[in-house]
Amino acid sequence: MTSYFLKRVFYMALTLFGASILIFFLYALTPGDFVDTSPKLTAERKLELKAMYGLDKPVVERYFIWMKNAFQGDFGYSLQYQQPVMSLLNDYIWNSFLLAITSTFFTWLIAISIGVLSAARQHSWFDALVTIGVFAAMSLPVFFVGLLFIKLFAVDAKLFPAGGMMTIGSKEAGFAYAWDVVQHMFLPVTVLTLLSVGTLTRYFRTNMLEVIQQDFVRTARAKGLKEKVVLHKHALRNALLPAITLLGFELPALFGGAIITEKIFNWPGVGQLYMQAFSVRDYPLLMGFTMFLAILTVIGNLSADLLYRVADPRVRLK
Amino acid sequence: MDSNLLEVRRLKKYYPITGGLFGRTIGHVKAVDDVSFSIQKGETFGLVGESGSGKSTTGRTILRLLEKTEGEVRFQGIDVHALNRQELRALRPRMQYIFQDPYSSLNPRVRIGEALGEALLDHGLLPQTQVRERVLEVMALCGLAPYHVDRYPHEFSGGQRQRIGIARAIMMNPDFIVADEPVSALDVSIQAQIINLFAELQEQRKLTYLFISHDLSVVEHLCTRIGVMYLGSLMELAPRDELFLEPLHPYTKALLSSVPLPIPKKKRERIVLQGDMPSPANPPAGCKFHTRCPYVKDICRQEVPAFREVSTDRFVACHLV
Amino acid sequence: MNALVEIQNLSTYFKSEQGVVKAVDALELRVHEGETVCIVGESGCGKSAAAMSLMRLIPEAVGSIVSGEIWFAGRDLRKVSKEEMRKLRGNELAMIFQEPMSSLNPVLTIGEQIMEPIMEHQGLSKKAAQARAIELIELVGIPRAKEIAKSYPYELSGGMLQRIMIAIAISCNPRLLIADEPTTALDVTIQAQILDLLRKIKDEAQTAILFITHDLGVVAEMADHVVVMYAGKVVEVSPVVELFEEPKHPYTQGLLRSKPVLNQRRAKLYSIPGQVPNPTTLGESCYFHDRCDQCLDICRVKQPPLRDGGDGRKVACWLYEEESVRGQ
Amino acid sequence: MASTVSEVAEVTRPEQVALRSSLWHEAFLRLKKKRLAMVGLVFLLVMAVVCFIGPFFSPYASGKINTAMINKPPSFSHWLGTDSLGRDILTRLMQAGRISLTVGIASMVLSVSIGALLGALAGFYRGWVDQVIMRVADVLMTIPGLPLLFIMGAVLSEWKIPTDYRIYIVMVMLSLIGWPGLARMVRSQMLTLRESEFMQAAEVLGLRDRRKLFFHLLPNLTPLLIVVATLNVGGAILSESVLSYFGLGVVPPTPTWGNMMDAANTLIDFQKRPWLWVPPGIAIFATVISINLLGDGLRDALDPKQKR
Repeated sequence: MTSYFLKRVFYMALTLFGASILIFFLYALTPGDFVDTSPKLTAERKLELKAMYGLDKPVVERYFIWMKNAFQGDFGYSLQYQQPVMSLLNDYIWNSFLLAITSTFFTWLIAISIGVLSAARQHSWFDALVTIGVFAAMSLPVFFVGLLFIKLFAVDAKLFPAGGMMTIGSKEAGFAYAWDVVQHMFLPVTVLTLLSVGTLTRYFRTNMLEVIQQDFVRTARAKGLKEKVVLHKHALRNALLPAITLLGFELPALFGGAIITEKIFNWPGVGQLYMQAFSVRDYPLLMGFTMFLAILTVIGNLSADLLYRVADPRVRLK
Repeated sequence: MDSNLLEVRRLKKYYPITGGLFGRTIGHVKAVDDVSFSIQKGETFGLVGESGSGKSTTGRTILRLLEKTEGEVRFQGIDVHALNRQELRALRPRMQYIFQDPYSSLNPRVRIGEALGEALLDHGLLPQTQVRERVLEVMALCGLAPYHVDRYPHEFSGGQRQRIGIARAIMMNPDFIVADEPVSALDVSIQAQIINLFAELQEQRKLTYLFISHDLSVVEHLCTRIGVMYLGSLMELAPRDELFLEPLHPYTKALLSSVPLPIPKKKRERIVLQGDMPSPANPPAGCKFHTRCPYVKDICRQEVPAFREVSTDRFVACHLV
Repeated sequence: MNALVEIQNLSTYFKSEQGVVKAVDALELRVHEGETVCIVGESGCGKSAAAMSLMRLIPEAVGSIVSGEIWFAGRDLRKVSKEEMRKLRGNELAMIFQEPMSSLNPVLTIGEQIMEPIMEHQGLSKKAAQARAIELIELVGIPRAKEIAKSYPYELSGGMLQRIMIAIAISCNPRLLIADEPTTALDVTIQAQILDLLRKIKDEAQTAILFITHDLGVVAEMADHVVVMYAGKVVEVSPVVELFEEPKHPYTQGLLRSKPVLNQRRAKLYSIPGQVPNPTTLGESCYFHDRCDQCLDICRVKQPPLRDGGDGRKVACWLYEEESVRGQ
Repeated sequence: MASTVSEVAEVTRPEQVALRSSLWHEAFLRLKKKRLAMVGLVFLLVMAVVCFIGPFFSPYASGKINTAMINKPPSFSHWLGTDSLGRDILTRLMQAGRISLTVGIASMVLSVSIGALLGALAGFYRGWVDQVIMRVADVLMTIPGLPLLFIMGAVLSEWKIPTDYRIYIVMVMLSLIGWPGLARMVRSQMLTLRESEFMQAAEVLGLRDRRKLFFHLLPNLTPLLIVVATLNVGGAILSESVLSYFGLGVVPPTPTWGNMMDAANTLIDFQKRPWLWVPPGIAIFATVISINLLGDGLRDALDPKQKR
């Protein structure tokens, strides 16, 4: 167990090292940066700024400086916002998290319920409907659904606000404030849920159908247990087990923000911040955030693995 | 001595168990633990034992489908584990293997005719033009119809698939065949057909078999000499009549008395062994059988009994014999 | 004496890609209190399907019972409601299976799995059920019962798990125990242990056992009565001694002759030629006719009925019919 | 339950004396029975024909700017209306479909070739080859796909690539993020196959490596590759559309479904002229769902054992 863990950590470090090289050089080799593109600056001022940000040093040296700082938790300084990247991320990340955690909750709720239901009613019209729904959800282009929803429900029907996190100029507090946010959350959460629910439902449906074919489910029925117990206790527990791994993989999505959705709904999260940074070529921010995502992915993979080991009695001891 | 086709000397196959901080080897699964026997030309040597006794691993290590840990395997005087890849490949046609599950040992996407003929081509044993003729001939010998040539494995029943497995093994005219539980997956009525096929082919082609099985009645029917394995080691080795009529090792006795006979009312005094076979990763000290032996003595717990010849051609590893 | 189980004309059909499979075809079966009846036959003969039909556990997706009556202790199980049937299962009717490894839920402890039917059917409290579970584990001959109750299935060997399955099955003192190839996946020495245990249960609790197997040796050891099945049909019913001494149906004869027997050496084994017919293309003939070495003309065109010979034996074969009946 | 099912499987042996049977033909027959997959297949064929041949029958195929017909809603002469330059939306949609489908298929071919080759190499040779390939794949998979695509798209804009070439670069980008997952899948399949009993049988027969690889291993990989390749086209079309919508992929004047939707970035077009951006969105959705349905049907048809 420990040796396995150490090996995983070693590979993690190796992978992150590779990722950092990839990220850094992709940006470093790109002509033009924030300083270059800014039309207001004079040539001397540009050189001055470049020296200040260390942009005049050789590429390899810049990489090591960047890495050294990253190890100390410093992912650079956003040129656009004039703030450290980490504090910037910290300002925006919780908004993303709110959106992501809510939609994750609904996604799992729906996927598990549908999975169990279709196992109970195999080969029914319900099951057929689920199959089509799943494929539809898996095939949706995010930005299009987002736009369509805004057009239909916000612009035309005026049921929900079109974007943002709260009504502009609103000075509400307490419950009224919360309600305002919930209203703003409704559309983006719906879109996010719709996007991820397809894959997860399909996963649960397949898992449940597989599990209820197994011998121990037959045993549970032969014991005269109620069908509800057979499905919820015996079958679902086994179907959930491999799914625990997925929770780990959700990690980067939870904190990494839903880039496109946030952009479309103008949600003040890291995704939105990221897309902004693109338009002004704020490279330190882009690099910092991308590296942050890579770290989250690696940690997510590792925790997925560990979670599975904790959850499954068969591998727990080994 | 020179009539020995195969000689296995002190063969060991250990699998390392890794653990600890740096994945060091902290122990071994002793799948095959110091096994010695020889097989004479033209005989059928049976290897019996329960699951986990290491009989299949022995068979696979002999043909070098697995690399040995220690010991020696000599086939017609050639040290099989000392050959390089080319030499081993050249030796392959002379010793073949028949698998327990005929389905998984056939490539699902290769037609039977090609599966049977490919080795002849690959080894350049026959020109392309004669391969098909040879395939059809061997198929007929094994009870398969000519139109089966273009079929895929999934189109056959279990018994027919095992016929294909046998046909593939004898295609290159081998001298020696390891048959690993070849009839265990088959129904009784089909089992009899395959057992008879084994006997017929042996007679016609002077084949030598190493027949691995857990079914004592099948082994008794087919084999001339039999080795009984337990936890990776041979407990007893004897010619058929001696072994079945007068077993010496307590394990052999228990094994024989456990087999249910299709004779109702026949009351036998039966030795029902207690408990399970211990794990081969952690075998008991002394005699490996002592934890379940009804006649266990103190010495059995402390000393490993030698595998010794007690009378002509009879070997036993037991302190009490 | 009234039979505990009396199955009449039971047919269960399976759906398959090639068509309908008559998995169980007009089955007749009787099990008396305290008696062991063995159903013997090769794979695909419908012996397991018969047991699953009796438990009413054939999944809808696989097939369904199409006709017949299943009388159990005075009730037709085909007519009781789903809920009532559920209350019978695990309670008066219990079942154990071939693969003990996969038949237990890998993520629940052994103790919990034994407690479930006790709490469900006998309404015992959790604590009482726990105590009863430990008692049962000891009863089936496993030492250190308290530790075992806390362990998970993967920590135990196949033989131990089959004992646990038996403990679960007998937890509510069933009147009928169905054992579907309970020792097929086990080694001979372990098989001997399990057969001993089942015999002990039968003797002590007078539980009737319906034992399904393909192994004639096991049949000889366990059965009082034997039912031989071939391609979904019962071909012979007989008390065990008579069956082995004087098998009547050519299939039974062939089976007995083709099995090598310890210490009875033969130069060559008899083998039944050919193979089991494709169940989707069965016609009006006797299903065994093309493999039978005593085949008559009528066998090719008409199925023989299962005829009671009056001596407690039944056989479905034209050889034992009167000349006048055959001629029709 | 499992035993009753397997019992049926055991006895239902096709004994009909069909002459030379073919695995591909059997698979096709199975596919034909999957209604949803066939709907997907037919739709895709129609879509391809319409996109590639349709423009030839359109009077507006030249794409000339028509100032008199700017931003007109759907009418009899312009079924889906016209855009801000007075071009016919339906014709643009078909022309864009050509590009989107081509990009999807081309990047699939590229990523499947790279992925299958590298995965097979890693799985067959193992050792350091495996280590190097899989570590590179790990790195690429560590950065989530979309951000990576955005970065590359942004870099692309900076390098001032001529717009005509961007379409090729987009294909390369898509395959670059597509291959690692594929390679990993092929590798693990390869490792499983290597351990399979029929490969042991091949070893017993003393077959050459070349024969083992080309005659035994690769044919067993093809069903998986076909399924993955199909599903990959859908993924590529989706990614391309996102990228182009944000101006980081294929850029005008080359039309794609994604960059046609750029119209939605203008407030007035978005609110008042949905015919500009809704049709391409629906085209993407319909194409991708068809591909997914087809892919799922293929999975069942090519490997009937895997799923019931």
